[in-house]
Amino acid sequence: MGPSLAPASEAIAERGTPDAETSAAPKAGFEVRLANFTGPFDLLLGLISKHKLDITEVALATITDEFIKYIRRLQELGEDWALDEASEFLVIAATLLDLKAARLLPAGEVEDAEDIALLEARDLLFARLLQYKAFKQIAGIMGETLEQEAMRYPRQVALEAHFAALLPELVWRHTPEQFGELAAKALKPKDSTPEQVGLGHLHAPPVSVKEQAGIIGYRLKLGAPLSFQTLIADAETTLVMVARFLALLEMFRDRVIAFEQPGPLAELTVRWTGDDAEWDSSRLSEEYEASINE
Amino acid sequence: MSEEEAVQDGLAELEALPGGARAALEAVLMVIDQPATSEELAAGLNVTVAVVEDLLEDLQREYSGYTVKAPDVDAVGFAVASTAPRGFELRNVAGGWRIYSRSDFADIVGRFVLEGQTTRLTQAALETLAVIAYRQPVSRARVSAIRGVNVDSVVRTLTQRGLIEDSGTDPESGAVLYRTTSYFLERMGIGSVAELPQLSPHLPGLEGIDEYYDASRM
Amino acid sequence: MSEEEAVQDGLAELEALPGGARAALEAVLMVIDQPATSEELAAGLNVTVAVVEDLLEDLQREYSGYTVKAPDVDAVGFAVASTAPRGFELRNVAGGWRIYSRSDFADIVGRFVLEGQTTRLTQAALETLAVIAYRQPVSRARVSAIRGVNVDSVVRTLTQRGLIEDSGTDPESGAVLYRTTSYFLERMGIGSVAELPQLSPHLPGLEGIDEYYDASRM
Repeated sequence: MGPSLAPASEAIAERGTPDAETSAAPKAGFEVRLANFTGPFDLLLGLISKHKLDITEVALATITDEFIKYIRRLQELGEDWALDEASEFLVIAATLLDLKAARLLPAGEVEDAEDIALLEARDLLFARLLQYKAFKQIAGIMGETLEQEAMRYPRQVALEAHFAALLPELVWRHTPEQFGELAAKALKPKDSTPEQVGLGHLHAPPVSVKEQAGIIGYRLKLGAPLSFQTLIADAETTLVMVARFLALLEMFRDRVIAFEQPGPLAELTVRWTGDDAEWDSSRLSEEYEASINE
Repeated sequence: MSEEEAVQDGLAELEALPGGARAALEAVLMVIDQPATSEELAAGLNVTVAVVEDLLEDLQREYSGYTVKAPDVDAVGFAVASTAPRGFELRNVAGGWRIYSRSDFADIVGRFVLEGQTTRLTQAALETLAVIAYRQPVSRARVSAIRGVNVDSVVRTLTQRGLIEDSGTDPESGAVLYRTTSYFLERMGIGSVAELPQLSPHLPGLEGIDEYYDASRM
Repeated sequence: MSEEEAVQDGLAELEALPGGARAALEAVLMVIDQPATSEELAAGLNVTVAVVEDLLEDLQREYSGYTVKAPDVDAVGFAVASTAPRGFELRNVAGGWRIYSRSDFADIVGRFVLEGQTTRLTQAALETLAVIAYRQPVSRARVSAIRGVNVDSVVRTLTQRGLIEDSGTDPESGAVLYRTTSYFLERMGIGSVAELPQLSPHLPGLEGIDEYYDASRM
């Protein structure tokens, strides 16, 4: 999510007057408060309180249609939603629909995995909704406190001149150039603090099949047949092992090696059969490069 | 001279001044521009923390309009009787003491002090601030999961307002963690986040919700 | 209602507040940074200049430790008796009124002030100064937006250090604008801000930086 998407959530929140407690939701209906909800949970709570319902599955089933109607209306109004925000609403709408469809009456035994998943989805939704409700109430209290406190003004007057004069002379070590550099750094638009957690570390570094084929080829060309075990003995990761296996398949197709295996699950021995001078691992097909590296 | 004696001396010295130690403390309170702890005040006045804290409470009561007669300072010959509250109050906020105008005069004072007053926070900002206050240190992703919406821009606004700040990164995910600032405590008029209203009464039977969340969302 | 009556009403209104008009005046005096004239105070309190001047003298005497009994405010039922001077005093300097720490305590206050001071600017202060130097005249809100954090207290420090100063208010927002001082130029060893090094032109969109911030944050 780039910074360009971000302001929309604020815009939605700020367009209307901040709504007070949901429990005191105005009778006017949710149409007039279209833009006042600060998120899907807020909307859901708003709808539940509008119908004076408890937060139960009945409530969820009852308001599902309204929730979805709300999203449609926003679309019709041409509300320019940030993608990630819309998706939050949609995820919840989808969950609501699921719950409604299932009628959620676990009257008998829970029968299959799907039912269990649905129950979990319902419980999770309730839990999140209740937690959000608690924070919303707390936010209301905090808002009142902040407002009360804003009525007190702290004394923060500038130091009287004769005390200011006592202050030790500042140590100043910056040349204009250094100061300029400092300014450049301070004025540079912040790379708006990483918007997402890097996933790079979750992927193993790329392993090239060609490279591994080169290694295998070099070893086999020395003459002696080698067992597959020997060929992968120095592989540091599973990925390297897989790459070497794929390389062997490739090389077999190129008819530069031959396999020998006395019986099922017995040791696999690999022997060089190719022309030493002509074969080069770079001639291998590209087939595996893409899939292994990405 | 032992340290104790030195501090005694410090008090004696102050009491010799017109108005005594109380007035000296008041004089210092006049020049601080952010809350000062009783330790800082004690060090500045060269008296013990206990003495300063007595004096602070004494002043606090007096400003609020109670009749005060401080026994310690009686010795140097003055008595204070005040029945009307002053226009200002002394408060212990965000871990420090500071003078504030009394809230009764907010409208009048507001005509003179244009700056420093923050505009009202939006509902979105308040909710985000609440989640951060109770879950700190916390990542944006986590706050976002609780609120159900993206909170990036609201977090930026709150940071700019000085209400929250970066408190390092999560060792596991590398995500930036946020916490509330002492300015937040000041604006809330409390000494520490422990003084925030309890969340549990608003969260019936959801003690285990954190784990639930963490397992399923994060 | 004549103007006289309106002003009378203003006084009645103030007297209804806890501590009355005196406390209201005190509240204002305690938090204003710049000395205020009796005219300004009268206008803010919605009373006549004569009333404000009476109250000012009354407070001044009280702070200095005389026994005071204000006849005007007696009506609403409070009496003030104070024999010890306070740690602060109300002074009329260059036509304006402001509360200062009492000069008797100058040594103690001076010691306290020095204790918390360092001789170096923090990184935050330096960066804020840099932004102000290159963007002057500029409001705190603007600097805050550029730096992404609240800069109120840093700006106060820089002002106190004489490196920046108030340069009037923004006609649109009414916010105070800041600029660097000649002391700043002196410390930098340059003759004018034009001599500050040019910011490297390849710095991404320094020209467009205003739009960047305005669009996304303000």
